[in-house]
Amino acid sequence: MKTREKLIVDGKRLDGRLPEQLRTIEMKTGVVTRANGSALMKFGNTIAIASVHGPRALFPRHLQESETCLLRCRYNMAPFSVDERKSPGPDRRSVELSKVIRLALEPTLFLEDFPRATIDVYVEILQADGSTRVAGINAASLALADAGIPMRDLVAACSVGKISGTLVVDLTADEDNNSEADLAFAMLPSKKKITLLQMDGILTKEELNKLLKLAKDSCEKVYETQKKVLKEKYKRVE
Amino acid sequence: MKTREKLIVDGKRLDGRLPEQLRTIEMKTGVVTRANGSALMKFGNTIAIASVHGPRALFPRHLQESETCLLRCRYNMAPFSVDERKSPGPDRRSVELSKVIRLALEPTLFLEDFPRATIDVYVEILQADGSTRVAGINAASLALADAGIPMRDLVAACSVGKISGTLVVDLTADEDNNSEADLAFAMLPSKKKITLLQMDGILTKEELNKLLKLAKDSCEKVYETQKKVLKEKYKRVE
Amino acid sequence: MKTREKLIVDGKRLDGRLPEQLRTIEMKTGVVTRANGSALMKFGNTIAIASVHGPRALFPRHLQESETCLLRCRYNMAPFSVDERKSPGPDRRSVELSKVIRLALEPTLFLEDFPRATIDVYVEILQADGSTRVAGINAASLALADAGIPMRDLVAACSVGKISGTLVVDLTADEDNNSEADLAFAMLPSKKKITLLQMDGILTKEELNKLLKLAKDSCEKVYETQKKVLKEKYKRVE
Amino acid sequence: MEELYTLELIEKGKRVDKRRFDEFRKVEIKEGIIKKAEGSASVRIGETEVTAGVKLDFGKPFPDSPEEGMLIVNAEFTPLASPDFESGPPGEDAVELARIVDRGIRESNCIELEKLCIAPAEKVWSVFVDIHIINHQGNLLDASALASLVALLNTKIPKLEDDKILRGEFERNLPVVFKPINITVCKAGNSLLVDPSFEEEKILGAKLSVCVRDDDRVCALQKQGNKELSLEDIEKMIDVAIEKSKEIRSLIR
Amino acid sequence: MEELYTLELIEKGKRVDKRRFDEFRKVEIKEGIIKKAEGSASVRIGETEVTAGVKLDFGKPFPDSPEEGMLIVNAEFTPLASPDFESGPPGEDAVELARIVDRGIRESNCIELEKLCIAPAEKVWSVFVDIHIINHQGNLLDASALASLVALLNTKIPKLEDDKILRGEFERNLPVVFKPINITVCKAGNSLLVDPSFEEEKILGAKLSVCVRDDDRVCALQKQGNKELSLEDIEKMIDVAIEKSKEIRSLIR
Amino acid sequence: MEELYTLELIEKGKRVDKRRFDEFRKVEIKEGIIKKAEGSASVRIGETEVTAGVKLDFGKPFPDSPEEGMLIVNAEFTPLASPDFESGPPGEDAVELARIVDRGIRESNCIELEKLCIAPAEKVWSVFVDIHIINHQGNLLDASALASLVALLNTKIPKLEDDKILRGEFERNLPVVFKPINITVCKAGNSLLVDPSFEEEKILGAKLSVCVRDDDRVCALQKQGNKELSLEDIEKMIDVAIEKSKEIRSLIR
Repeated sequence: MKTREKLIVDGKRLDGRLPEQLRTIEMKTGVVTRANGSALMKFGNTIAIASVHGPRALFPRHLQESETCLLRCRYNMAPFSVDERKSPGPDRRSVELSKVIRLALEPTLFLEDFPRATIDVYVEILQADGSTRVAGINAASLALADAGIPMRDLVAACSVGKISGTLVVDLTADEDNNSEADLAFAMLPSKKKITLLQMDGILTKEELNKLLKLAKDSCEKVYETQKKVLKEKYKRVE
Repeated sequence: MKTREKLIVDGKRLDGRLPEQLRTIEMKTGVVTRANGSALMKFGNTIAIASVHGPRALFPRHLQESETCLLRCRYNMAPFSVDERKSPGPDRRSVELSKVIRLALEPTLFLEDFPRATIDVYVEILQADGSTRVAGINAASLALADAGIPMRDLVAACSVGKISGTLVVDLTADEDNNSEADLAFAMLPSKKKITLLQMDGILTKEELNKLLKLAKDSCEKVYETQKKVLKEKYKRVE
Repeated sequence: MKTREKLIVDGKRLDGRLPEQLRTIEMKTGVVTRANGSALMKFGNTIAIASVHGPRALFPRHLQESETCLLRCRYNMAPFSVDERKSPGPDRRSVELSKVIRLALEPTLFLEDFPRATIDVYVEILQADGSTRVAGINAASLALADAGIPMRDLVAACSVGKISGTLVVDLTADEDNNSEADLAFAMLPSKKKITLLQMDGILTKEELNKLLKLAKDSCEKVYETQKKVLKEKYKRVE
Repeated sequence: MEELYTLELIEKGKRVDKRRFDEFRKVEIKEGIIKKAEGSASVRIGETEVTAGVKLDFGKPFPDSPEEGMLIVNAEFTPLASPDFESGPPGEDAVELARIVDRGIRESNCIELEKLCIAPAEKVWSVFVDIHIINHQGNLLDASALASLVALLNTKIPKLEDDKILRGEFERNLPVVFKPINITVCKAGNSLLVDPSFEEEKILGAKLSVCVRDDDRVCALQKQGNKELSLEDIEKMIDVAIEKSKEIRSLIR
Repeated sequence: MEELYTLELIEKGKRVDKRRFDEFRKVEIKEGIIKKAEGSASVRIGETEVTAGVKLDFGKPFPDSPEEGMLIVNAEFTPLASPDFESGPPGEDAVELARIVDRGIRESNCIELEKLCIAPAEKVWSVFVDIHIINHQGNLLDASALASLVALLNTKIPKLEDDKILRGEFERNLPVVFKPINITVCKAGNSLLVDPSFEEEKILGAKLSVCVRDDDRVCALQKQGNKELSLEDIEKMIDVAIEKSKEIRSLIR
Repeated sequence: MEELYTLELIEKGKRVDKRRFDEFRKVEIKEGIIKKAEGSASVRIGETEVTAGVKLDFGKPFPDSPEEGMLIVNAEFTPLASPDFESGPPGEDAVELARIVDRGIRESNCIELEKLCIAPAEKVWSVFVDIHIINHQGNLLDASALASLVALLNTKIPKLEDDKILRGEFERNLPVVFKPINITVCKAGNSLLVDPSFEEEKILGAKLSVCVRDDDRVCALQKQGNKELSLEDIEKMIDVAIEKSKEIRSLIR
């Protein structure tokens, strides 16, 4: 993996951000009316939409779990979301991300309350400029809330990493491709419980611990926006 | 799309036909003894065989419709049916044609009489010299009759189009590839109801209306042959 | 098919064996503890592992046979088992071999004793130096015994063929690729009943009959080893 | 229940959402929303929402048209957009929709494909139009065709350097010379209606999709649904579509 | 019921359709029925019907046989032909049948593949044999092998012009020098029978397919079915097949 | 039942097989067991058994790294190894495992990929690591990563002659410069344990897989399981993994 030298110039990143600064966040619920719940989430140019269908009956019947609800997730990138057209259909990366997103959401749900049923969470990436999986988790978490599904807490997610020797938050695609390390992170913010953690790169234990704290702090910022959006939603409803 | 100039010479088509003349039609029922009904249909060199299996029980059970019968169709071309070998298996074209053939047949059937069941119609193109989907519909309609499945009417189908500025019926592959427009058409002839209509090309409204009438007249000719074949079949039986 | 001249030099094969000599045989049961039964079998460098899962309930339910047990087999080669990496997943060869292995095993089982159930036999080829399917059958037969599934007899299998004009047993990959004929053979040894027979090449009737007898004799040698291994297994248990 | 109500209303000449039979829901068009794509558009018709993105890439031309660019239209009915859509390869509805949109663009000669040659017989531009359904509240086809057209209209051809595509730098606009508009007309009793909602689509089994070019010529037809039509129905439907196509075309910048 | 009856008859040395045990149903061979194919044949054995078509196309030879043409045999058990066949990729029965037919052709050296080179190590003819089942009333393998052979025998190699295939114009016949015939023999009690009908196949679990060349050499064997055979059975079956192959071979023009 | 017992024991600080929480089962490593492969290893951890084979083949480098070899890691969870595995294309667990092993090798810069160029921008060595599970009794990931590493360490690069690979003759060793070790740490109540057995994995939903390089740097992390972790848990788990990785690394020749 090659790394470009100059991702940080005069203490600022190529898009003008400070190392610990998130890109502009945009969130919106109720974007897919045919779903039980849905939300859109942007980190800068990264656009993720999530929708939730269910809890609903699961077929064929022999897949049903008599004690719990099956949570299924699908992460998918639109063919036009990246520089080189992505051919449609799942690849190995999206298979893995679908799994880790499901596991990032599962601890917040009361799945045992809906035996024999399924909850389906679909995440579509319309534009991919880094941090797509964490954008997808944020959108999915809002979509679950939008669907009125009981949750222990929202799930807030962000990416952090090391570029040109500096620890930064919310990596763009360019930063990610040229990073020394990048880390995806999700947590239940009010419970301070981590539900997603993936890293690749080379880090000392000390750097890693610093990054984890940075990730936690950034998730708390994301969480504030999530809560605000949901509050507005309920205001609208009232 | 390029168009060859000389598809009509001295008022005649390259195979000697007049513009409004169908190719030699050949029809035969009972060609597949393991099916409930079957038929072969030729427009000149185009050879379609259809067979009908059902009404029969549908599995897995969760696909059954409690109020009606599922009609399923599959249009498939043999690998050797075309100039360049077609690799086996469905492509996008055959997926679409399977659907429009199903919809062309559905209005003539009393599907609600066979709840929870399925009727399967299989159309195989052994040789493709244009007008394959309409040959397939004619064969399928005869096969349904051969299977003794109650029908409001037979379905008769043909292609029409515009080549070298002239409106013609029953296009060959060569004419189709070089046409200014081509149109596939199916109807319930005694009821004058259209059940298939697909066109591509460039036509004025007036040309289009003329072509539709030409298509209707040609279907009536096909219908006469279909009826004759069925009469002979029943004569044989008696 | 080209044939190399010198597969036999001074009456011996390239690996030093006599024409009617098997390679070193190695067998071991109980190699996969998560299976109901399992075994490893080597003909020289050829390594096959088989495991048996079942009899167990079969899902989805509409596949169940009310009168008998479904025997399913899967023959698979590891990507690294051959010179040129084999891409994972079934190809036409492995589909055919899975079928003939199933049919080679079926006559020895009492499938009607386990209605609605399935017995699954999996054969993995870790290294392929010829005679893989017969190694797989030998391993599968031991695995069925290891699983305690009642059998009329063990199934013993071997390959024979004609190389450089000489009839030989237990072909290596090199011999197989350059053979004039090769033949795969399996039998219930104590009942002298043949359950697998595949040949390709060119043989006179007389050569063929000689080869069949050679195959039968070789299977009896394999059978002796199989019995010895099973006896030791039961000794261990006692 | 709801279906019965929708049907009864239609028989009285009314629609659940109070529209006239020849009236579209509100049409909203947004352009250039996907910066990673060479062209893009989002179209909303009422609550139905479709995003189309255009990507350009190298292709090898067909032997019989060695100097023509290639057009590939693909639609994904992601399960996000509707509980009726399933994961997996495109089903027959998605394939049919993509093929109808493709025919409308191709048969109208909307794109000057002969201007997309890079090296004759060797290398041409392939124009990939990908249709992504965001929300399915009926009339996906008209929305998809419109989103695809608008995306093509704002598509730019990337610069080349040493035979490589410089993503994000552009040389010229994609040459688009016609604006084919697809209008789906449904038979509702003795009347015709346009822009069916999801609920209306469920009960109206006789539909005709008509693609009309700027010069009022028809460039593609597809009968849809499992009910039959008469020749007179079809003639009237084509008239309605030609008329309506002008109005929708006028919404494009 | 029907199966029991068929079985009882066989035990008495009789067949439902009154044939002798060593008698084929009526064999009808039609050649050249598919004009789009370089070679074709339709074979009926009783009511069983199979069409085989041969297409020729360019191929890249294997590195270890740079001057040899390629042979690819494929079979489709379309659901048209039998309620037992399903849509989808070829199942194990179709794959096995295609591979047995392939081996019979390949191992008999029936086609002179070394005469199919266009440019050594670069370009050779690929011979695609596609088997299409039209009606399945038993003994598909013998019918398929026969249809494939006859199709190969009437296959013509297309002319080339500027490295392009001129479909419909031909240069020479495909060089076919042997006529391998496949005969499937079934064990029925203590007797052997040939050309099993669909009903007979269902109850006779011990079969051997034998491919025999013009010089009476055996070029492929495949035991089929889920019952066992003795060595003596096999020897007798091969004798029957060699004998029967002469008769079937004589039916070819 | 068994699960409850396992859980109760763990709560008392004990394991069913009497190991300490920080103790691996017996680790057995065998090298070069597959002669057809350029490199291979079999690793047993207790009864868990994994075979990894390395094949080398030609590849075309990525445009942005024209002189670098390629690494492809693939895992097959064959149904042989466990009643929980199914036939068919790799499921999400097999894909995830392969991708984690891939990241550990890739991110640690364990293989000097830049030394695998044959012709810049044209031809490089592709290193295929195929992981084959033989028996699944828990902790597949650590076993798979170890088997892959050992297989790479004994991989030899084949000789070339006239641009062809001479299988079985070798030129040099694959340049491997680091030994990344993957350690999966599970949360068990208030304690942490390593090398979970199959039964322990079923009940312990909070796991962290840590890949550690010879210089104690961390090169890949993956949280696994459906339970959550605290920041403190994670820090402790990484400490445990760094410590344990030294011990496992010392087992390699």
